[in-house]
Amino acid sequence: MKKFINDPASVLADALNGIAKAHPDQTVDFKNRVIYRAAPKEAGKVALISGGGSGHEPLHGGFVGYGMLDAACAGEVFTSPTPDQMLEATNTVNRGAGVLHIVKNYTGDVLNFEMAAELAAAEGIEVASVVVNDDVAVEDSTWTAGRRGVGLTVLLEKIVGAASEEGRDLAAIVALAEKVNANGRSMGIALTSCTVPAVGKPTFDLPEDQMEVGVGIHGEPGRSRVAIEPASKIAERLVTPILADFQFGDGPVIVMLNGLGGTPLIELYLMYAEVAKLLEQAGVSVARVLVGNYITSLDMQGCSVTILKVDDELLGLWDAPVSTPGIRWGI
Amino acid sequence: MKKFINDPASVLADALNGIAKAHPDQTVDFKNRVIYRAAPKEAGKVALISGGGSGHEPLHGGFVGYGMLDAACAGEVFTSPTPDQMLEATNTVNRGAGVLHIVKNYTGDVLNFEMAAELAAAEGIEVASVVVNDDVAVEDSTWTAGRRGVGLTVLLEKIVGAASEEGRDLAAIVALAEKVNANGRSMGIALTSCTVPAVGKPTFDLPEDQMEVGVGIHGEPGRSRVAIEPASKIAERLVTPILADFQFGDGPVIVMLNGLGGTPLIELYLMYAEVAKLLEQAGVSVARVLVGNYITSLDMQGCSVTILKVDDELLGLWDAPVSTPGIRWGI
Amino acid sequence: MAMDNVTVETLVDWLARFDSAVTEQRDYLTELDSAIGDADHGANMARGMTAVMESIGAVHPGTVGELLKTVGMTLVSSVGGASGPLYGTFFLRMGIASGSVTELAAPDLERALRAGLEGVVQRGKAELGDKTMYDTFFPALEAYAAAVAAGSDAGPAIEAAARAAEEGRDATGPMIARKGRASYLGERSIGHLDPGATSAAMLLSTLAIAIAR
Amino acid sequence: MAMDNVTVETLVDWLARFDSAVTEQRDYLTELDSAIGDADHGANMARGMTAVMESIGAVHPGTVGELLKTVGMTLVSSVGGASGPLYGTFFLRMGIASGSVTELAAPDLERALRAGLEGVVQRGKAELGDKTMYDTFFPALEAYAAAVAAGSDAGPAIEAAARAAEEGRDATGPMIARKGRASYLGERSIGHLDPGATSAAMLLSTLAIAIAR
Ligand SMILES: Nc1ncnc2c1ncn2[C@@H]1O[C@H](COP(=O)(O)OP(=O)(O)O)[C@@H](O)[C@H]1O
Ligand SMILES: Nc1ncnc2c1ncn2[C@@H]1O[C@H](COP(=O)(O)OP(=O)(O)O)[C@@H](O)[C@H]1O
Ligand SMILES: [Mg+2]
Ligand SMILES: [Mg+2]
Ligand SMILES: [Mg+2]
Ligand SMILES: [Mg+2]
Repeated sequence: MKKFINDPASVLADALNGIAKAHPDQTVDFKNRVIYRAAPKEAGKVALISGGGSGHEPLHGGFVGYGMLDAACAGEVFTSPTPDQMLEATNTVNRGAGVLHIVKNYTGDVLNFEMAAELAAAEGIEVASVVVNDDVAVEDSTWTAGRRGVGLTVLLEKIVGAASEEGRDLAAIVALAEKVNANGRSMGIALTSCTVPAVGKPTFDLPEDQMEVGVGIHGEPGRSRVAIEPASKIAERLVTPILADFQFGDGPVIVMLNGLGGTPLIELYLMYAEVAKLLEQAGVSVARVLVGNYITSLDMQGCSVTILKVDDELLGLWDAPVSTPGIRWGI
Repeated sequence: MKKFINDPASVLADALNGIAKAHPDQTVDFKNRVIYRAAPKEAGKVALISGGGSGHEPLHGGFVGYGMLDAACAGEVFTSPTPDQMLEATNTVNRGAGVLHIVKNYTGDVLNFEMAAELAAAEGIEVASVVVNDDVAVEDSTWTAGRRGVGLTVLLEKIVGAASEEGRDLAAIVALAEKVNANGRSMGIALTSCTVPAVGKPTFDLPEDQMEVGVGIHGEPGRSRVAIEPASKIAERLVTPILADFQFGDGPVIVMLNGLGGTPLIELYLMYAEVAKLLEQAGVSVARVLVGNYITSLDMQGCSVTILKVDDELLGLWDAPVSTPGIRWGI
Repeated sequence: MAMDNVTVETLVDWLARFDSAVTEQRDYLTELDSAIGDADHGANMARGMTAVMESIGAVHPGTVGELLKTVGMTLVSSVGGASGPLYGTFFLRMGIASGSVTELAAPDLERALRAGLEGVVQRGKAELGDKTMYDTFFPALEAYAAAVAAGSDAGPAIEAAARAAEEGRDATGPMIARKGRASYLGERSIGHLDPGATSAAMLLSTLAIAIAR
Repeated sequence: MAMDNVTVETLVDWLARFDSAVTEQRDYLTELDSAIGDADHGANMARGMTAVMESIGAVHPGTVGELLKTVGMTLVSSVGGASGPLYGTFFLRMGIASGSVTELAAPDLERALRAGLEGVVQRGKAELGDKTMYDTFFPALEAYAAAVAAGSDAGPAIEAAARAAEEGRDATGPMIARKGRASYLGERSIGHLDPGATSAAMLLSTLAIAIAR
């Protein structure tokens, strides 16, 4: 295993240390492993919390800041954080208008956030949750733990974050989050496995000429394993199941071409060219684009595509000012 | 070789295609392989051009935009672009106040930009050049092609870009660029080699327990090869030679902890924590920080540290608004 | 005190043995989780049980209820993932069901285990055959209950439970996962033991050993 | 026309042979550049010579000057890197020095080669022993000049030059690089042939073959 680490056991603590030092606009509660905005939002606005296992950076800590999250709870690598972290964060960010928990659909995340929400409710805080489940790689979702939450989480945090800055109330925020979740889909592919620091070797073996189609963001094996193909074919494997799963009509859509951590930007641009071509052919007009590493899987080489159908409301919220380490514009 | 590509021969063209589709604020001249701002800057302002081999994304194309570059010339992977590209870009961006060529110190880049500058001068355009040479890994620089230009290029493009938006004249811009170049130093380390698409295998072999100290950004082997160490020791190998090479006093400095393409953000944050600790111990105060992939070496796993001593002038220019795909704030 | 009632000391001994087991089998559990999950089950269980041993060492719980609730709360707040809330709830509910006693007779232990397992189902909604820890726990509890109903003491009953647990664990091999992370694999999950079912079998076998001492 | 003057046709044949050589030896040149550089010299030379063959095919240059200037300009605008301006300048200056003639006598070719090499030095500032293409070109030109001074025709003279070029190339092995990318390696550059010195030796040997035909 080749990694910049001191000790597999201290990866999270050490990385939080770097985050705290790199970002003066954030404060880090090292004990509870929560990343906060240094300047809390005004009283009377709904607060947004997310969190999950570490190893997906910039998600979620990198999206804490004006126009996006109020706090992010960091779990161990690929392991959901615990209810006490979430409860602490919920208490801290509550500005009297309630707190939304943004949860990616994994059993661990759902159960831990659920317990946290129960505890917070018992303390009299108004808490609501949205569970993001955008991954079309999971086919038979009725016979599974449901679809996984992946790239759409980034777009949802941005859009719902903008709405909370506008002052919308918790019910409206929940409805908006559900709307985003209902209108977005993702699909990912890996050229290599990632290596969990505490494990020290790749989670799965992938021969030099094979790729894993439909991977999640935790080094879980994907839907199928096939021979490596040219980028244009790989783009089809990503875009086709997304378009088959949801009627995007002629758009407009926001597209994210996301790198899984070990793939350089030049390849992501190359992939985006292919994805854009397919969307053009399908008659789906693209309104906004993100290309880069936004929700990663440690050092995995691979990428994912997320497509969200938007209307004027969502587009306006997307364009609203945001200032986080991971995404920044208009401010 | 595991890469998202269609054909090793078309990597650059295909990636430029994606850049053009992803960034409506840029226009791409595919024939000449030049990336421009979609909205040229006002007449009477000095224009800035850079360029170099591809494979370092977001450098340079990702830094074309308000407050930074006016154009970037893209060469083949790791190969300097040619004088005709540079001449075309120079002609196009010239707003009557002269053009600065920002050149990284490699024989190829220097010679090609030199020829371009001669041709542009022959056409009556006022052209000046700054050659960035910040890499302390190159020790005996009098007996070599000089020090390489690496991470400082990003900081220089930002700072000089802000000055050109202010309307400073070419002589002032050149002096400022020289000042930045004189006050910054970098050092890099690689855990793995990169793989050039046209070659199809790693440029150098690095055993599983070894790392390459003092690498450049082209897969050139480094200064020495040593056993892999904990992040804290690696940080010393990066920071110590930089501090030994230049008197940073008590700062303030801008620090960039840069990923070489294949290293995920969680490890970069972890490394930054160690770098920050060393700077603290050395009594150097850090004013601004960048952590992320800014100047990469294809899929190489590794990182580099750049430290720039700043004064109020440089800090003001650093903080000035910038809007490019790679760096964005204040706007 | 009846000879083979389960005392607080026995339960502490159990926890210490379970701690050793998951720590020693950490890499094995992780390997199982690599095949059909995200390669953290070993780390999760080891981290959780290390925290448990620390917190019961610090608190010295006097009653079964106190002890098991401390265990549950510690697991909930130190493990994360799916196994944190599930194992945490298991112990919490066992503790609540046991109350302020210092030992459990065979039927008391059955009641406690049943409460724990109900908690797991309530949280995780797993059904038999979903390829989860439930596939270990359920047959184990059945075997325990049958033995107690037949007049067994806790010792022999929990030995029967541990054997049933191992069979339950082994039965997860050919199953298609329908809950948790492995469910995303669909048919590709066939042929691998479930990591949680495997750690749960360790939980039962270490209890059997602790009671036998 | 003197029997063994070098005609435009011979020069075109030379370029075609050099094109074949760098295309066939592309991987070898890249391998040399991997060891002490950035693994692109093979791709650079192959791309450049492909472009050269295209542009002279399109333009059909009639004079030596036209031909060699076209070659130089094409290399400058299609190669990039260090070798683009250096090889480009070499041919450009050769072309300028040759002028509007249709063939070169042995001393004309010497003048052209010398002008080309002066251009390379002016651009790249290399000195003997810096481990660059100059270490191939310089002894080759010396050998050519000595042969011509001794009364040789172009054929035998360029054969002597090609042999000297190969020796010059081989001599780069033990050198420490002092120019170009390999110079960053310092002592670690010892023991590897310089890629540019190697392609330059091919340039001379293909010229010798073309003239011998
Ligand atoms: N809904 C559920 N009900 C019962 N057990 C479950 C459920 N989901 C997952 N599990 C158990 O949790 C185990 C995985 O635990 P662990 O790897 O620690 O957490 P995670 O899956 O979050 O990484 C599985 O092997 C399975 O036995
Ligand atoms: N200053 C110089 N003078 C003469 N030749 C040089 C100089 N610098 C580099 N070279 C030659 O260029 C060759 C490398 O060319 P190439 O790999 O195509 O370009 P780059 O080094 O830009 O990747 C070296 O092997 C060397 O022979
Ligand atoms: Mg997990
Ligand atoms: Mg090169
Ligand atoms: Mg797991
Ligand atoms: Mg080279």
